Amino acid sequence: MSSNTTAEEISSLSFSLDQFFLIIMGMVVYFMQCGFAFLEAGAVRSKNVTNILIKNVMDSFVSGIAYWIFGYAFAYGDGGKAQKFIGATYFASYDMPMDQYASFFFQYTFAATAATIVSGAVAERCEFIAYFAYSFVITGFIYPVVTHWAWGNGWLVDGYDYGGDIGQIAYQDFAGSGVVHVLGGVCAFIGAALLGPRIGRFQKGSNVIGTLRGHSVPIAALGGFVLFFGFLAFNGGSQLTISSEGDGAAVAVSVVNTIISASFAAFGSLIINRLHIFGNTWSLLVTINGALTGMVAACAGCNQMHPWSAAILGLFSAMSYTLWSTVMKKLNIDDPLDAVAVHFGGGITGVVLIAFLDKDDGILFNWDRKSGLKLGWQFVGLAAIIAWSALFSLLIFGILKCFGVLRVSREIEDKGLDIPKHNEPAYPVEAYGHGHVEKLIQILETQPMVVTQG
Amino acid sequence: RARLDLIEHNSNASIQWQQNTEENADIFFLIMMANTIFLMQGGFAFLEAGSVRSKNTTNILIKNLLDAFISGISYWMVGYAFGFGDGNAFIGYSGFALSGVEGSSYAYWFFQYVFAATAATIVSGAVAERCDFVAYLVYSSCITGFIYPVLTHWAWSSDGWLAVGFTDGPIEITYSDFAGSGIVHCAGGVAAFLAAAVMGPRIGRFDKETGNPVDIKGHSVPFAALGGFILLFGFLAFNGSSQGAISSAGDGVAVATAVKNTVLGGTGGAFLTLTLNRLKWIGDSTWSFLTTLNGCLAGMVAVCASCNQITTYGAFIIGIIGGVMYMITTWTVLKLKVDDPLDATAVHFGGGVWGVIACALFSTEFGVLYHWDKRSALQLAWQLAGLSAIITWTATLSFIMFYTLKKVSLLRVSFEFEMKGLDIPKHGEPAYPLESYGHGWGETGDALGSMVEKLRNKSPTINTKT
Amino acid sequence: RARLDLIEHNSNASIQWQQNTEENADIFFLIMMANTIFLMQGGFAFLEAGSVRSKNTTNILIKNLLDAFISGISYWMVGYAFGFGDGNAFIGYSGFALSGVEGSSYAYWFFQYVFAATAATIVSGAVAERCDFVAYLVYSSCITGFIYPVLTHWAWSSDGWLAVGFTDGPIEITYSDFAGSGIVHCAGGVAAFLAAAVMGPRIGRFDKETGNPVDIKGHSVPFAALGGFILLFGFLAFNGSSQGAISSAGDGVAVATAVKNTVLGGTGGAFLTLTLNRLKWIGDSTWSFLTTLNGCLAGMVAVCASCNQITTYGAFIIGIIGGVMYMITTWTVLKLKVDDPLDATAVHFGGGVWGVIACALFSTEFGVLYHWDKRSALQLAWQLAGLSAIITWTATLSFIMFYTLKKVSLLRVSFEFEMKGLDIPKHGEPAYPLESYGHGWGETGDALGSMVEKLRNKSPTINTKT
Repeated sequence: MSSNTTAEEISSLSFSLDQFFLIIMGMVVYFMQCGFAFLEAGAVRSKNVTNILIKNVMDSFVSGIAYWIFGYAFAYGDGGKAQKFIGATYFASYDMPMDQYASFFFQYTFAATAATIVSGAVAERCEFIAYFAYSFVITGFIYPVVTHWAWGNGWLVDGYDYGGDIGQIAYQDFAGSGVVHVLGGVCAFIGAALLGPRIGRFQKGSNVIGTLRGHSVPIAALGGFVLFFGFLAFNGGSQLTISSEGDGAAVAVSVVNTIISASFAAFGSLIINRLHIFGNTWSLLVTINGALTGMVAACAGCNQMHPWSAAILGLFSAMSYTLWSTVMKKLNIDDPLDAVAVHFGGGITGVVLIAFLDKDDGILFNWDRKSGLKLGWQFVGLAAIIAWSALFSLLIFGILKCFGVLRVSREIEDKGLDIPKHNEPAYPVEAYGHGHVEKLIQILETQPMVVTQG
Repeated sequence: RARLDLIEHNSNASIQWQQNTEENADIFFLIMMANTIFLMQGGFAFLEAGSVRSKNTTNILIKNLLDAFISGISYWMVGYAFGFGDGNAFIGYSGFALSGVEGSSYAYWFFQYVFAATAATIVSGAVAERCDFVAYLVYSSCITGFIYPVLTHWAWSSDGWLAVGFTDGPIEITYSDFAGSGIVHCAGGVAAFLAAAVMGPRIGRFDKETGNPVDIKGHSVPFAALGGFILLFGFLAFNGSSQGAISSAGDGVAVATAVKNTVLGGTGGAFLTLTLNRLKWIGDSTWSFLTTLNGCLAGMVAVCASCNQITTYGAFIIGIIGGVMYMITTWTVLKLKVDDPLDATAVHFGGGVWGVIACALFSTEFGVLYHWDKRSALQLAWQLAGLSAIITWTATLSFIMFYTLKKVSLLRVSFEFEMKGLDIPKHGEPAYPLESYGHGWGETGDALGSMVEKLRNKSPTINTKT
Repeated sequence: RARLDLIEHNSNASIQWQQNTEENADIFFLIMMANTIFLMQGGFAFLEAGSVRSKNTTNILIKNLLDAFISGISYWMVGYAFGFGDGNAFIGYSGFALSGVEGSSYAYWFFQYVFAATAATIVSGAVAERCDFVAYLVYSSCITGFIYPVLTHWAWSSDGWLAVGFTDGPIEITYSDFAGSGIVHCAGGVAAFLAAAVMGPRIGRFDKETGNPVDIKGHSVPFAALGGFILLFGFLAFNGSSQGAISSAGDGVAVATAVKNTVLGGTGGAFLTLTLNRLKWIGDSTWSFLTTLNGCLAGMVAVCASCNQITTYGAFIIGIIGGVMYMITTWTVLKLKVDDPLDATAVHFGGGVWGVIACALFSTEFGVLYHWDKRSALQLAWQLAGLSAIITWTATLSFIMFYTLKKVSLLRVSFEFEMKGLDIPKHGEPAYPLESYGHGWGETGDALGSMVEKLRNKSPTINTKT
């Protein structure tokens, strides 16, 4: 009798711990919205700051509605006959058992992240209505279906049973290098390509690329720091439970690998950018993007790697970032935030390299048919995700373009979006200045200080 | 026999272990959540800093920084004792300066302390740009040391009169306010409104002749947005943690429900205000960022009271109406010619009042909309009673406090300081010292640098002095 | 019989489950807390970015960003092995590059890693605006890879000589430094002081003729404040998490005590410095924001060492004296003509030294103020011994390091770079590119815009176009 009650209490405590884990991790992931917002706000010109900020605020709320009404149902509902492909219960959380709310919240924060990746690539020229449309479709449909494939009960997570020694082989993507980041990166790519570059970014008939600097490096850096904070929860939280045996260790391994991969990616990109052909400077923004790429790449298998594998992964993702960043420029596609290079570049690196670096059955550790098939499945998953998200984002951005609501008018783009669209200039000139005599003016009044060496 | 003994021993050890673990898990939960709520001080600081003019930025930042620490002293010394010490139905009176409070309650103290700090910090937005620093020190200690703790005693301690409620036959009615729509936000909003009303509007806020409001813009939207993002992050913890524990059966579900409903409440508020403000007859036909942010906060404030016991669509609807309440309150405050630079009254009072009422309507347990019976009617009545008690108590005490401060001329800074800005005379720290800007590398479009150079050399007629 | 078997089976399963849960809960606790501490990198970054001139903002930001990642490499490769690998009383030497370290220790690695990153990042404030980037890369890897790990081995690993201590009859004395007042902050402060001293003051910091210090203001108080708020958030985790576990009996209470005392330590420090700075003879008679923030941090640093074993008022007093130590150290550093732009030495060295001593005075377990006996006297002596060992070790190694860097001319940037700013030549990223400001909509009070327009029309020599 007492033993039974203990067992009950035990399972209730386990359950509570799991819920606690999901909620606190989900909250930190939710805070990544802030990180993306500031990374992007710092990287645009001051005339479009309010515009990018409101987009990022609305991301979490557009996905709040879309993911609540449709998304979670498609991703984690019961699909019946179509189970391999899509789920179809729990629309608007109807009939959803109470014990799934924590999971709903956690998955929702991931969906919001996938949507917010795009807003960087379309910054400074995207129409506000278009933004609502694509954001709703991504979090309500495109992303949930892919999560159903890879994390729900879909065909990618089921894989195929090869029998014998090999057994089940399936697509592996722990925290979503492919599901979240490649998908977001592809949508960002299509969005940026259909929108066309910002005015002044590419000169016709010459290879000159205009640098349209962001207005504030510190604000971008703020976003970077917040993102790193969130990313550790993003990857660690993907374990989803904390109460079963080995959960703690898995979470810890994921976090450690994330940080090591990011360290090497940050250094890799710092050094690459110091080379003469790239920039010859110690660039902060490139380093931040590099570190993010490393974290994106770690998503896929950070729970299944040795730390030194994470180091290798980091170096490869630094190269991948540089490569994709260059490719985007060559293609004359204007991605103000390098969102494609970070998320697409990092994502595919992660998805592919995990087939080599997995400590149990990676190609480097286990050179056999099984690891080969695993690599095959990674490619299958990657191709499916790319094809799916490319198709639907092409559709949605294409429709928006046809109706002429994709891009703002030339005048508004030239003069800035903040005032006509939002009536809130980011830094209203009238709100600056004060009435006290300040030192600069004193210095100007008297003889300016002459400083000499020595 | 020996085997049986061993099993019994194990079983006892296991029960002991379970108690330990539960206590530890609860404390861990409280500390982690409270720490996130503590960050909300930073959120309020930046929301307010971005919404004032650059000449008063340091002033508003130091106020928000000190909020955390003034409450540290006053809530430690007296607040916690008034709020959660043993006492009568009206007030507690034991555990001053945490004496006699056990180690296992420290986590709870910390958790309640961050709530108190939040209640106090709401006011600083409404009095921004003109409040004297001494007045600020006084009101901040009073609110966290006395006004707010007494309210928490009424509603959240086991012997408070609102929490005890009354019984009518088999029906037991207690005031229900999960995360403090009434206690924290409505009280904070009332204090903010009275402070702003007693203090009077900022110079130039209302046109002297026509009386129409003149927009005074804040100096940095990104800072306000930063504050907003931090507040959203903190609000999830604020509402989720109000369960107060994680180890008992059902705690996890309650926390998850609260967090999910908070998100949807915020969503409702945000969309409603975004859309209303876009309409020509109500807003200024733009997609206003700050209005949306405030609407979203108002929605989250409104679900505070009931977020553990409503359905998902209920939260969404409460959020939407919270947004409406925000719009109405803003409009009313303006009509009353009260100047509230941050719209703190509209967000916290408007959202809070509606939240307390909404709890009696939407609660799946006893809501009027689900159970149309005597129980739900009495609950609604008791919620309204609680609401009026909170408003009366806070309004009376804050009015006395602010009016006294005004009479002894400590409430408002001098005309000159207000015109020229508070940062330099009061704090000696201009937010953006001009001398620290610029660099020597001759940049594309470095107009300012070359202009200064030119002005200095060529045209002595332009006087850059004040 | 069968029933007994079943019960025994259940009981074993339950014990198994308990062990799992304990391990998982501890790891969850460490990871969550360490992640919050990780955000302190952002806090330091913005505190420093706001306190330098705009021409060096990118430079200081990248330094703080890389701190996290340099430590990631060096602490992974060697630091953790030196600190917590098996070895002798002086240094550990196993587990390089985490080889042979089990999965269950990874959380502990991550936790120690964020501490190491914090220790390294303290220095970057003191050398701001003039340190060469290569020098920075070198000192940062040395500190996180060797200097700091050895200290942690002494004090925090089970076989370090400070942690083992000595026995005198029945009395066992070990060095007590809960969250690292000595190990992290005092060591970081010493390294910062030496770096600043060897590097020399910034150009124009001390008047050439009179030698009086000239104030060089940071470019943005809000950014410094942002950093401060993040640091406060992180500090609660920093001190709370030093318990290192949450699953054993008493862990929860210890964590809660630590957090509560940290709040009150910060409160004490903040108030003391706020008040002192307002006095005419000591400060500059203003309510200075940055001084208050630094005082508050100094108070939190001071309670690090003992926050799990002091009373609430003890924490408050330690915080107050921490504030005094901060004021004294700032004054001393200035008198020594050492230029520490962020007051890193005053905050971390001043607060840290006092914290290590305060632990021996205020601890309820063995403090001199509570137990006036041989045990407490020996404890005080051992704390002082630990302190001098930490200072000597750090001072010697950092002096050698910085002096060598100076001799090979890698320590400081050139005169021209320092005058004109580091952002453009070193990083190619001015913090606020002028060309990216402004919009085309003609705004109320857009004085700058109209002036530029005017000048452009009148004097065709100024070319503001790209």
